[in-house]
Amino acid sequence: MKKKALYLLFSVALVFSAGCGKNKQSITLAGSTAFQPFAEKLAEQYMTSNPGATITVQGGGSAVGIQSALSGAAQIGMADLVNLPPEAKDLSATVVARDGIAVVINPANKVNNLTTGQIRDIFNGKIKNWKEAGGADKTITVVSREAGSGTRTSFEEIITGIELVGEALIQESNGTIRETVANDAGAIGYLSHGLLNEKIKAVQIDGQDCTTECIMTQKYLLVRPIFLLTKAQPGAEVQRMIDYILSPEGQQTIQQNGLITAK
Amino acid sequence: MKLDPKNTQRAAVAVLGSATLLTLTALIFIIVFVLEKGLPVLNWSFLTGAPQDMGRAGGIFPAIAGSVALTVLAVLLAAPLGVGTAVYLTEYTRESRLTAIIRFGADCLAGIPSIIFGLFGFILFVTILKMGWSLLAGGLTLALMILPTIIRTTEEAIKAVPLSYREVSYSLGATRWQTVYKVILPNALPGILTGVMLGVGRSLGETAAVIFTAGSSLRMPASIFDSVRTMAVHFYLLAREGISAENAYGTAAALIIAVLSVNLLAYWMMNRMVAKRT
Amino acid sequence: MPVTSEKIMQRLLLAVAFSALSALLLIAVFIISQGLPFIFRYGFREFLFSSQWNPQAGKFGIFPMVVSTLWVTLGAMAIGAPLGVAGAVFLTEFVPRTVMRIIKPSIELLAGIPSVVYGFIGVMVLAPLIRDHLGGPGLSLLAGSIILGIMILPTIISISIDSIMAVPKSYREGSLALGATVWQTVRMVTLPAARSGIAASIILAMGRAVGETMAVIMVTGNSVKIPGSALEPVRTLTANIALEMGYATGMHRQALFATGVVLFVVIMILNFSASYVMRQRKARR
Amino acid sequence: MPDKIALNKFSVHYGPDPLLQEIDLEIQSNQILGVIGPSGSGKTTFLRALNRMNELQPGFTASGRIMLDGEDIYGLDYDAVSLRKKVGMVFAMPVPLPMSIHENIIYGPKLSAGRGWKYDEAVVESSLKAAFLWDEVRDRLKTSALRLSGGQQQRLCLARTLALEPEVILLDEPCSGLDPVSTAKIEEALTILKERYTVILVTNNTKQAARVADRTAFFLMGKLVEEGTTQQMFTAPKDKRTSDYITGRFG
Repeated sequence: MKKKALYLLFSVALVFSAGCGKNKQSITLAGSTAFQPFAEKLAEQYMTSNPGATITVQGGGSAVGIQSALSGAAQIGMADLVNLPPEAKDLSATVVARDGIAVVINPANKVNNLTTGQIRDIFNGKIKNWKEAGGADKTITVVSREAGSGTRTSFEEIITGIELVGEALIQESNGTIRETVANDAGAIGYLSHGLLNEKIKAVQIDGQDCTTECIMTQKYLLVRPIFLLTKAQPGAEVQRMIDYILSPEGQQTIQQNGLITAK
Repeated sequence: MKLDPKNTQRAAVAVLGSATLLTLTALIFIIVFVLEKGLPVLNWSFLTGAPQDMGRAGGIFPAIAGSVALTVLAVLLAAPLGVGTAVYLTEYTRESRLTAIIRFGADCLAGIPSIIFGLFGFILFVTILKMGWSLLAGGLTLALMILPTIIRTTEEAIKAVPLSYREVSYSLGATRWQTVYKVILPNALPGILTGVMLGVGRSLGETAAVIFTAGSSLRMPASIFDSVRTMAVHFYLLAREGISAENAYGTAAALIIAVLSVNLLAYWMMNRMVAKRT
Repeated sequence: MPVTSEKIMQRLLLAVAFSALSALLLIAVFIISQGLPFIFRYGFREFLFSSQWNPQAGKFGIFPMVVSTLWVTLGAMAIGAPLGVAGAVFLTEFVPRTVMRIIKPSIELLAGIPSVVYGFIGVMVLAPLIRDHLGGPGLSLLAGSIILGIMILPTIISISIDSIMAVPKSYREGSLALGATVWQTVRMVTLPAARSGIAASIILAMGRAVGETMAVIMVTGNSVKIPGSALEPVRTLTANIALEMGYATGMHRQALFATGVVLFVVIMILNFSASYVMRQRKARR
Repeated sequence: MPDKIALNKFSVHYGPDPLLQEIDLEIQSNQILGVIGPSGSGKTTFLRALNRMNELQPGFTASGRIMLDGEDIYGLDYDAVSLRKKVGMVFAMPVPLPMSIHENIIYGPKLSAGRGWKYDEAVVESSLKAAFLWDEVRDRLKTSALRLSGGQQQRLCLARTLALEPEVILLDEPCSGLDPVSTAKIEEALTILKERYTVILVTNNTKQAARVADRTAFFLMGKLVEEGTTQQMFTAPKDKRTSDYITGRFG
């Protein structure tokens, strides 16, 4: 009986003490799953050189990044949208990196080059078989991201005129697009170019390779920015973190791990 | 074949037996699949080491700590509430509109998708109550999720305690609560433990609600206000983001072994208790 | 002393008994307040019965998701419920108790395997099997039903075994003494007596099937389309919320909460019909 | 000598159905009252009314009065829990709680002992001795009570009731499932116990009432037909129904 009363007291105490227990020294980054791995890497390095700091990195997606930066749940929100939504107008946004989007197919597929028009037709469902795009006789499995995803929004805004075919498989992250395309010989998808590996093949778009050089020289079309969002007047600690990410050391980390630097 | 009772019995045994076999095969396959791929990765430094390079290398100790802390917290919060509700429904009140409503509420709660718990926990605990992504917010959310399971199983277990035990207890001058505490709960304990173990299982395995409320920070939690990443979330991120399939399987294997040990421990304790009484 | 502490205990338990209900109400109020205004603004029929889901173009029709959720859940129950109840009956009635005492905990252990592991195995093993042998992209309605059907087995088996074991031995002995076979006894005596527990296990399992999110996202392919066959990819209501919530703002976000409202209503309807069926049966007895 | 227990126009209903109708009866202390009657006559309801066990099941209502030492046990402020400590009960089927012999005996005393109070350990030995069980179990008090034989279990239940040190002991067909040897032991215990307690023994076995009861009451269809000394009841019953039942014409 006593034990039960204790439990209850304990849980009530937990709830009430919740508001005052937050550690003021720590910085939380939250949002874009595309940038999350890079943020974790950067946080790891930042904490090594600043032993006093505590950086926590959370995913959730770009909308969570915006919401939590607005509500204060995170000091820094991460978003990978081409155009920020109206809610974000009160936040100060900094571009810390850019990301190329690669259109990928299964390595077994002999197709190497697609035009913007072909990509549009494939994702619209007008081209349904690889033989219509210069490949073998095989049904195309279109793989796309969920509506609202930064990668998808950017992809559709740059390719223009896409109304995604109903049969398209929807996968919720770059990693899952890669796995799905790697497992299905007829699949086509798109993902952050930093996550390309040997299990999938990036096609040339209008004759341009998806490489860092082509992206830097702006020959490659599919590129989107990555924003860090803070309250209009970020604290000194927060500003130091952002400054670190923009510093040569931070930018080098970003580039080594597959993103393109901010400038 | 004639449909006499004997042949029907044979047919029933065959059908039921093969259904059971199919079930066990499917379930064993999953365990073997995970262990086969994960056991080679498992070693002491993997279990006790800190992750490096986002989990591509290093160990999973913070994820183990996160899973254990979150599950313990959720069960500590949910078990008293769940058992208390079941005791009230079975021992303290007659079947009435009220009990029907409470029971219906529990059933509905059981049906709420984890993603909705996640959204709810994110807005209420993380944002409005300003707990942030934390053990506490995750524990509270998970506690609500496993509450109905504990209520339902405890109720069934309490109903299975013979009426005569209650009568004897009352006739010896016990109050209602004394009867519950000394006779009913000890005898219903195996069933209650089943419910708690199902709850533990669900807490350990939950991903959607946990990411939204406890976050996915890879650091060791220092207090209940710190964000944690559970083994399930770690597995999900490693496997789905294609970070490291090897370490993902290692994490899943560790998780399965952890659940196995918790179960074995619970059964050992339970058997000791039952053996003492009979 | 005992009288007052007894009173306190009674009050305390009454308060505790409302915990589940108040949690439910809190969640309901919260989800509904976020989602219902959108449904009114967008139009109930347009939202529920249109097949156009294109958030970028401001089109929010969730009919395909409603249909898919029902199919996936039905499929999972068709696989999981018979297997689970059959397994429970077999393990309690036709197998020595000692064997059952070993198998039951092992099955309960499976409830602890994260749904993402089930999902992952679905992607790695089941989807390729379906793609190679039955056709389609593999990630499909069928894959979702099978994975969910397996996932709910531990819940059904474990709780059903408990309730079958709780049937007094004297019932069984009475029936066997009248010359019934074990199977007849199971069918005529044990199962009817254990019905409420078995039904509870199925309801809990159905709840889990409707509400499962991660495994479903991984294996069903998530296409917004009314499925023409079990081999086509589908998107459930839960998947719709979890997939897009991370990115949704404004109208889109409200539409996802509105999806939550629909999901909530679906679950309420399932629960109402389940408890109605159980009451009907009881009344007939 | 004042009556230990007095019933005054006492009735029990289950829903609309009468189970006991307007019973008037006085019970003296230090005697065994045998209660006989065919099944369904209200014997058990009568017995369970004396320690208010009926009310544990929903649907039972009682009217009239039962006085214990001059106090109405159905009075508004009379506490049922303390009543049950004064009026102990042994059931038809032996129901040892699933714990050790020792724990079964001290279950009742421990409940009333409360925090910081110790029950008297000596009660274990004295109550087991009074139930003629001590010699059989003295070496295995810590083993489970479920391992005892049926007869031993029933004597354990008697000892468990005695450990409460009640004033009245109610027995509901305590020997119905027992062998003659166990039955004899319990009957022997009862005749000794009546020196300290008021004993009410419901039995289906009229010969048992004849053997041990000082007075006997005959119930039929929820009514008390007749009550008197056992000798008078068995030799010269006033009511024809009593003699028909005793001589075995029905029942």
